[in-house]
Amino acid sequence: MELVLLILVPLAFAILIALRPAQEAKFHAVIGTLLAAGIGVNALGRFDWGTPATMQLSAAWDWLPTLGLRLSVGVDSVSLMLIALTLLLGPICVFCSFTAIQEKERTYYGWLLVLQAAMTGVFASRDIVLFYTCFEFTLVPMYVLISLFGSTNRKAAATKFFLYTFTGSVITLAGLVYIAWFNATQLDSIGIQSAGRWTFDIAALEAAAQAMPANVQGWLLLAMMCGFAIKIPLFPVHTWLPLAHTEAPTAGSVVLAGVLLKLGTYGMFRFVLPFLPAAVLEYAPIIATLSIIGILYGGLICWVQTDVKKLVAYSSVAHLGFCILGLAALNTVGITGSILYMINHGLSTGALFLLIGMVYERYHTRSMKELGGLACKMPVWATFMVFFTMASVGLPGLNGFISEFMCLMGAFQAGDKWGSLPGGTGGDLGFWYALIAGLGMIIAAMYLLYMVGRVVWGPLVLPAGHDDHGHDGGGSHGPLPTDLCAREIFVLLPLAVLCIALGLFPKPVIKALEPAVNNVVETINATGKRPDAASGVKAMNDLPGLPSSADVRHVSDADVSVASSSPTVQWGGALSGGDK
Amino acid sequence: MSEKLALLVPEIIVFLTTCIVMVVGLSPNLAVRRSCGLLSASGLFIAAILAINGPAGDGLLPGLTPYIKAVIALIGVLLVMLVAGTVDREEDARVSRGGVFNALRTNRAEFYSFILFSLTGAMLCASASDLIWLFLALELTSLPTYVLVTMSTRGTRSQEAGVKYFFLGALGAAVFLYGFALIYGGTGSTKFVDIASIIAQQGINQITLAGMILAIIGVSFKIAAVPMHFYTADVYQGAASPVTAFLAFVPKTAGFVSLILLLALVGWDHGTDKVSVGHTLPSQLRLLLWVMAALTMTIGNVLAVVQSSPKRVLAYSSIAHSGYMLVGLIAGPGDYGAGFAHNGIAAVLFYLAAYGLMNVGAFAALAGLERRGRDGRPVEIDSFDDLRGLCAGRPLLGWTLVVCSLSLLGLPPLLGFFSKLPLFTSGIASGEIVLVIVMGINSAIAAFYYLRFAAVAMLEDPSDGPKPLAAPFPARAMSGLVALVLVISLSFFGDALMKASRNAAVVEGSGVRAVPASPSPGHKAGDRHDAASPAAAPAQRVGA
Amino acid sequence: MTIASDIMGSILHGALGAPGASGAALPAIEAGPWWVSLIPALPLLACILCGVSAAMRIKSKLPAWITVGCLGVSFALTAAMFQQLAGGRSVTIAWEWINVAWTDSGGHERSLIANFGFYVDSLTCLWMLFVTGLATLIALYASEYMSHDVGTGYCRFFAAFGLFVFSMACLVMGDNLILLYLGWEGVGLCSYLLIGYFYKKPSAVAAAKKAFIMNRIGDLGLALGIFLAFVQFGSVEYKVILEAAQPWLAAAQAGHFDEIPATVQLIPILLMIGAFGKSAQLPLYVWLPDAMEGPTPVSALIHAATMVTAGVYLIARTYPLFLVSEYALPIVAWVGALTALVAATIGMAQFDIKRIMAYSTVSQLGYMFAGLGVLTSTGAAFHVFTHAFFKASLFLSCGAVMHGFAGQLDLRKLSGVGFMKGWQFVAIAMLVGCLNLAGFPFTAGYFSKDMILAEAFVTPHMAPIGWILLLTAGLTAYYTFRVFFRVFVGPKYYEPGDEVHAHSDHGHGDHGHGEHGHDAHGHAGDHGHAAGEFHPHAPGWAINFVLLTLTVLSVGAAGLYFLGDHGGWVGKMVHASSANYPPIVDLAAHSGEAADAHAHADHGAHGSFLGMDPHKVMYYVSGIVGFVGIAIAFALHYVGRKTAATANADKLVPLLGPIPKLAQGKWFVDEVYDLLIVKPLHLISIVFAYIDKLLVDGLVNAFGWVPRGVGSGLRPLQSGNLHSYAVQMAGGVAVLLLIVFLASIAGL
Amino acid sequence: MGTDLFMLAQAGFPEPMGGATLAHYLLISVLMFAIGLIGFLTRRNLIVMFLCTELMFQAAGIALIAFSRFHLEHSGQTFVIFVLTVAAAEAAMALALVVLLFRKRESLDADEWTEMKG
Repeated sequence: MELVLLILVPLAFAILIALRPAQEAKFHAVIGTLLAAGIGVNALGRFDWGTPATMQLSAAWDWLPTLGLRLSVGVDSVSLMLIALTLLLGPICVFCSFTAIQEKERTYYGWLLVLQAAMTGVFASRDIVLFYTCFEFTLVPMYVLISLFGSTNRKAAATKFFLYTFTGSVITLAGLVYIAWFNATQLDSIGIQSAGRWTFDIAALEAAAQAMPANVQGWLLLAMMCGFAIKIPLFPVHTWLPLAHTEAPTAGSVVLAGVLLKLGTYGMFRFVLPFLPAAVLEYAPIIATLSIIGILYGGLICWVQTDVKKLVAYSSVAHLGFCILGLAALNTVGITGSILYMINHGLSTGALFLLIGMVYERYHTRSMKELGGLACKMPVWATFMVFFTMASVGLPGLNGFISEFMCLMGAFQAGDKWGSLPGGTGGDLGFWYALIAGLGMIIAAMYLLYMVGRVVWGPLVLPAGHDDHGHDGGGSHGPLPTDLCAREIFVLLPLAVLCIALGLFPKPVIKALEPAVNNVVETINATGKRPDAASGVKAMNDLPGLPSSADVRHVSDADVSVASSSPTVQWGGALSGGDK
Repeated sequence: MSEKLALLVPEIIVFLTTCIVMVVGLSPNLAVRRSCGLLSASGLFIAAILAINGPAGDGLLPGLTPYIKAVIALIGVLLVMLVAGTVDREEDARVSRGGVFNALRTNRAEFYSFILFSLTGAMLCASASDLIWLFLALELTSLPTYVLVTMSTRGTRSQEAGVKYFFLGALGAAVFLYGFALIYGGTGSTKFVDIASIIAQQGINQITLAGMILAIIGVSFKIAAVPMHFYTADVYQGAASPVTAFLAFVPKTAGFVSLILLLALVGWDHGTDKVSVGHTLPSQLRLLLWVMAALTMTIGNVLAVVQSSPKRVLAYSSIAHSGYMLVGLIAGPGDYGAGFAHNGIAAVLFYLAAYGLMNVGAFAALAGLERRGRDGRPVEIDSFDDLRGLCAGRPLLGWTLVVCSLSLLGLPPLLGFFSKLPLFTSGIASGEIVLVIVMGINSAIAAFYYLRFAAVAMLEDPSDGPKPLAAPFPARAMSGLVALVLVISLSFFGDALMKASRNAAVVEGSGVRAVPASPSPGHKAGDRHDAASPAAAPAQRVGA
Repeated sequence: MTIASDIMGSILHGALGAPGASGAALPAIEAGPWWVSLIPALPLLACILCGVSAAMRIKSKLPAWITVGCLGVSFALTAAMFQQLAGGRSVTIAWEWINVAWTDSGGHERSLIANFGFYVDSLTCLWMLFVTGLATLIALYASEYMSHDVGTGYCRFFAAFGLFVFSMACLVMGDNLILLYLGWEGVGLCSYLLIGYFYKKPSAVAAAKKAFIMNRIGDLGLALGIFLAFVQFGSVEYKVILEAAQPWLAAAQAGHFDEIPATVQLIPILLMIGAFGKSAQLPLYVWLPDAMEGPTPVSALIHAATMVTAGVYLIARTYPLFLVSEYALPIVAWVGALTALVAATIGMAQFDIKRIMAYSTVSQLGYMFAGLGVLTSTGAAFHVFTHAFFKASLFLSCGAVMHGFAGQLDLRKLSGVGFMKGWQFVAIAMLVGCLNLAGFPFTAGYFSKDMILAEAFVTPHMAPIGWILLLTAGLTAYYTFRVFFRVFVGPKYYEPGDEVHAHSDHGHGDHGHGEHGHDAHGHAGDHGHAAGEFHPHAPGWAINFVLLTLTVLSVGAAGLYFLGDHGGWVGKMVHASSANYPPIVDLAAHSGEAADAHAHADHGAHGSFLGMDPHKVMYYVSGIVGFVGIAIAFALHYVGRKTAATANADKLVPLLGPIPKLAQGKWFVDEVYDLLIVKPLHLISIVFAYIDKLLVDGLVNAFGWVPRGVGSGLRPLQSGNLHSYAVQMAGGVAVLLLIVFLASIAGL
Repeated sequence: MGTDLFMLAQAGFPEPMGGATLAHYLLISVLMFAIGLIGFLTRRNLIVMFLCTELMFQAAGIALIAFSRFHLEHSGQTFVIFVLTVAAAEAAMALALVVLLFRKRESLDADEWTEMKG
């Protein structure tokens, strides 16, 4: 029930905000997000951490049962962690906007709450259509936030964001629907009694999808990645992100970096990995390669940016590359690291966006040519900036390190020669993948220190119109003091505390994630590498809809029996992916 | 005979209403004249209720009849609300200023009765069990609309729209009439049941095939499918917004019902069950529909992207929606007794209802606003500038526009998504993956312009200069409100509608179709049968 | 590979902690006392308290006293730990840090475990003793040295200082490689923060960035080494790794490296890259000289005594892994020797005394690496130990000069400082330090350097290294005493540096070089050489006390050499730890095959120095070399010197051709790196940025424009003309039918 | 396709009708349809264009009657009656429309009406 409340409470408060006068919007937003956070804490308490891999706090109602939909929610530890991140960032986004947003407050806070509800819904849903509904619905609030409250080029950015991600996810939907169809009718063809009834239940579809032949899984992988890769964003479909980040208001960037990008990675974890084990095993090197290109390419582009926000935005491309590399490692260390990365990136990059927003509020510029040496004017800000930069760089002791290290180690372990060593897990990645991705660590240090060196350290540079005597120079900061005010510190502190806590005491989190991750890894190893694929053979010749199988639509029984005599051909893909 | 009449009770009610309205509309008393709308709506409402509780039809899709009638009548109610005030505004004003009432100068009676006639025609399409009937019903649907378009505004644009619509419509009618003639020639019967059984027994001959092709092409004029779509934008733009809403729904529904009935004559070739009959959909027809579907959605969308008039955008988008629905038509009803998700016909029927609602909502926002023209007369708005900041200024109209356009875009969790989803599922279930992908990409292209509606209304500040006024007809806003509420609520509580559409999409045979003309034994024979139990389907097949 | 994993399996499952299984004599691991955790915790506490002081805007020396106090207690605990240890090994687990477990495909339970645990053996104690001890002393020194910054950067300085000691403690005491990595990067961060302490100075910021990035390059190697170690051994904990390498030692000593898995042999090569970065070895040494932008106490502690020896520690700690690798130790030896030589040549040509010290540090680190490479981990550790004291003392002396002369470090602008009032302590400390560094007989530096030199000649195939090191020793003596003769003796002369305003509350960096254009306060006009009013201020009690203590310690360190028979006290410490060499295998059995570099133990005396036993003659040889160096320095820089700026050496410069110019320009390594790596990379980045904007995003935009373009293209068909519509309809139908017809012919 | 059509056509009517077969009637019908269509596509005058559509309607009517006779089945003829009725209705509407348009533009040229396009 908590989960439903977590979705409904922000929605209810959004409606309340819409109905009440604008002056009250802030207040309701604070109450709404805090209430949601409170419910979230309660949910954390009610969650049985002894069995973190099972779906808990579940609830389900019929929803257009004719179509097989259910309003079904439930969380395992992975979902719950990400929900917790969402709920944490909720109040922070509200608090950080008090002075930045001066007009259309109702629109702003209302949509912010709707966004939170939608994001929570993504992580909580146990029904693919519910997932997709929330996944897509996040676009609208974000679109509004960017195009109303962004900076100069906001309309184009918002439109690009919407259209780009929408386009990709429609294809994802097609893939998911294909699985649902397979589950509903095609299981017969591989010797499993199919229910004949359509369902979009994730657990049911997971089992069905795993039973698909490898080449079908390959197509589905492509379809699903269309949506998820854009959302993540994976090179080369990342270009909406820098634009959207640069134009979005601070809270928008925080949510975008903190949670929205994680919808893609979460989708990969929840759908791609366990649903399509054979394809994942086969294509993991390609995904990993793309992620590594993203790491290096994104990082190098960061290095020549002059807009601080754009730099951090591109850094997300690089960082999420690590995250995907961890997922593509397909072993416990890598995937656990990847999930930790989702959380950690949300904290540290979210905080960086907050910090950039705070400077922007004061000086109305984000150009490194116009800002420099702020440490002497804003020491508290500078301290936080350096701190979160270091968290982002992956400094050990802070949160970023654990996840980055584990992602890289996961990739390293997955070397094809190392399956038999005690610490190796086998796979198609390995030394070179880890080495080249590891160059990203160096590049990350290069661009982030370049940014800190320009903005925080060095001689003081302020944009024209700001003398360096602080806020007495004509009140150009509005209501804000030269350095951070208590509210801003209050916004940053929880993130800083969590960065340290997750950096020094990650074990409880790791242990909570571990069973869920192990389930996925075991699924991949058990079903993706399954050599006894005779059961999948018939399906190969009997799958309508595949471009190659248009002519086998009227396959007769004779055809099936011929095909089943040569099982290895069909499972060649799976074998080559898994038998290294 | 009396059974047939019982089937026609809703149409008869609407017809009677038409008669009453024709008389009442000529009353010298303004209040009485004004009751035309209310009367029409009431008549339609009663018809809808009777249709819901009425008997199933006697054609190939018995369930289709009550469902479509009810949908047409109910959305007809909304359309009637929407058209309130379209005609006779100046005449009424003149009379209320003390002028003498002149029955010859009032158009209300004709206007409402034409609307009701057209609706009757569309309802009759659903009852059709015969080519002649279908032809007459289609003509009854179309002919009044030509007049409606022409008389909907006093400007030359309406007349231009009327002339284009009429002439091209006549051309289309000639084409499908010729098609009907060939179908008759190829089979020797005009009765659907007989035609279907002949085709099932003897296969389809060339004349029948040619007839089917011509009929499909001709009817596709009604649904504005490529290449019969050229008139759409001009006609929709020229007609008054409420009439445009009418055009986008009623002829299209009639067209799709006709297409379903026509295709049911040959059956669909790919139920998911490999041994079922109905494999008689010739590859030519299938390819024809496939190309039409792909082109229709693509061309509709890309043309909509480059438009600057909201009405033209909606017109082209209505072309695109026809393309989407054609996917369901290609997918067909799936196995006998297949679930909703497999049933492309059910998806189309559900989509029609949903599209009707969203369409009413979108046009309600346009119809709810007007400007003073140069001569002081109210003119319709037709620019995006007039929609700017609508949510702030006129929240009801604004949010109706936003929600309905997002729903038309197919954004979950709005009705548009849940009507597109069955098209996806049935498309995939019938193996049309490529078409489904094309459809998905088209949905994304559609986002270009639907997003513009939402953004203009929701996000932009009102433009400087004179703001559009609210049209003085609360019924228009009311229809928008109803559409708004339904578009949101049906996505959560629309199961009954889905169920109904699914029951409506069961293709029944005449009882003589179980002829194993091919290795696949037929299964569509036999009594109607509880379609909800899929397990019963194989048993049925064996029995057949 | 399968054989290897079988062996691994037996180690992991059977032999763990079972002494004698392969003759390995490492003592059993006990659970250490809880208070060991306090050794790193106290500096961290100091850091936090300094942070709190900063938040409370405390404008006193409180942070310094907090730091000194905490570090002092930490040192005391280290001493207690040393007492308690008694040659054993212990692990104290503070809390469990990383713990991931899974079941591999063979059904084995595997886990990645890294605890916040502290592994204590004699090597740990050795390092921690001088780390905490020196840190305490230098913190005391800094309390005075940094006094101008009270209220501005004081808290920041000591917070970073405390954090550094914490990180260093984690590095040294961590019971696994990942915790070592934490300390490794942590000291890098502190180094970054402290080099960039004068953050308004662009050069300081650049130097800090350079240090961090250069270190990161090494860190990548270290990380990969850790990964590989984990993959190979299934653990990152020393207790597993160190035992696991033992079975291959015999094969390694017999030269049978083909019996050792390539992965095992690769591990040390990767680890080594990290060590090269952290310890400023070729090719990653360039950051260290620049790091002198930081305050001098930082240079003394971090960039001379402690942090830069982390690389030596890493190699010593994982010495068993290096021993079983065919190429690892030779590479270490060669890199160390070449670094020693290159840095010494550069040091000879520099004029900034702090930079000279920095290059000497690089050079001495090279010695240590060479020592490790030539199989005398004892010598290396001993050199680390002695170097820590005398180099700290040297740096602090230079720092005192810098502090007193307003940042003046140019040896051409200072002369005879030792004869000025109040500078005697400094001069003595400097002299003792220089003697140590130059390897003057019977100083600590002499003994430690000698051990390395001797072993280099003893170890087969390593004689070239010995010769390089011997040459370096001479050069070292020369440039060390060049500084001493130029600055501390000779005619009294000084020009103050450009920090004459250092006493104002703007801190040191306010008048940095690049900022005049931006500094809105505009002191540019009045910051000139106000030499007339300038009086050098001699160091106060804290500085003097620390210098004196260090001098005593660096002299006293020599005594340690006699506290044991083989390498003295340090030798005992090293032998009791994993860095121990010679290992356990009886070489007699393999002596016939001992053709390889490693196949040899250091009592074997296989190598020779010009036919003599290096162990016996090296005392004299190195002493003589040192003497010669000092004598040359005396002749060139003391004899006949009239002014501060000129010396006899200047006459020699033209004779050497371009070499002095090149050496003064640091062989232009920075420039080469810039040209070969940084510039191209920057260019690539710019190209990428354009590619991203034009190609990748352009493609996306192009796709976005496709519907628009197609729509515009189709628009003319919507001509509005009834006729065209009819024609197009008919034409469209015709085309459609044609398609259908063709397709049905084609049999679709 | 073609051969099949002729097979069907050559079958002739059950009773010869002065030598004319179904094929002849269908030929006439197709020709009428084609003439109507071509006329519609080529002529500019609204009234002529309308007459062309009438021609196409009647072509269908001829086909219907011929088929009706061929099948010896009455519904085709019934169909034609209805077609004629509808055609009459359309004619009435067409004339009204044409008159209305003529009043506006004083012309019956279809090309006059191109205000809306694009």
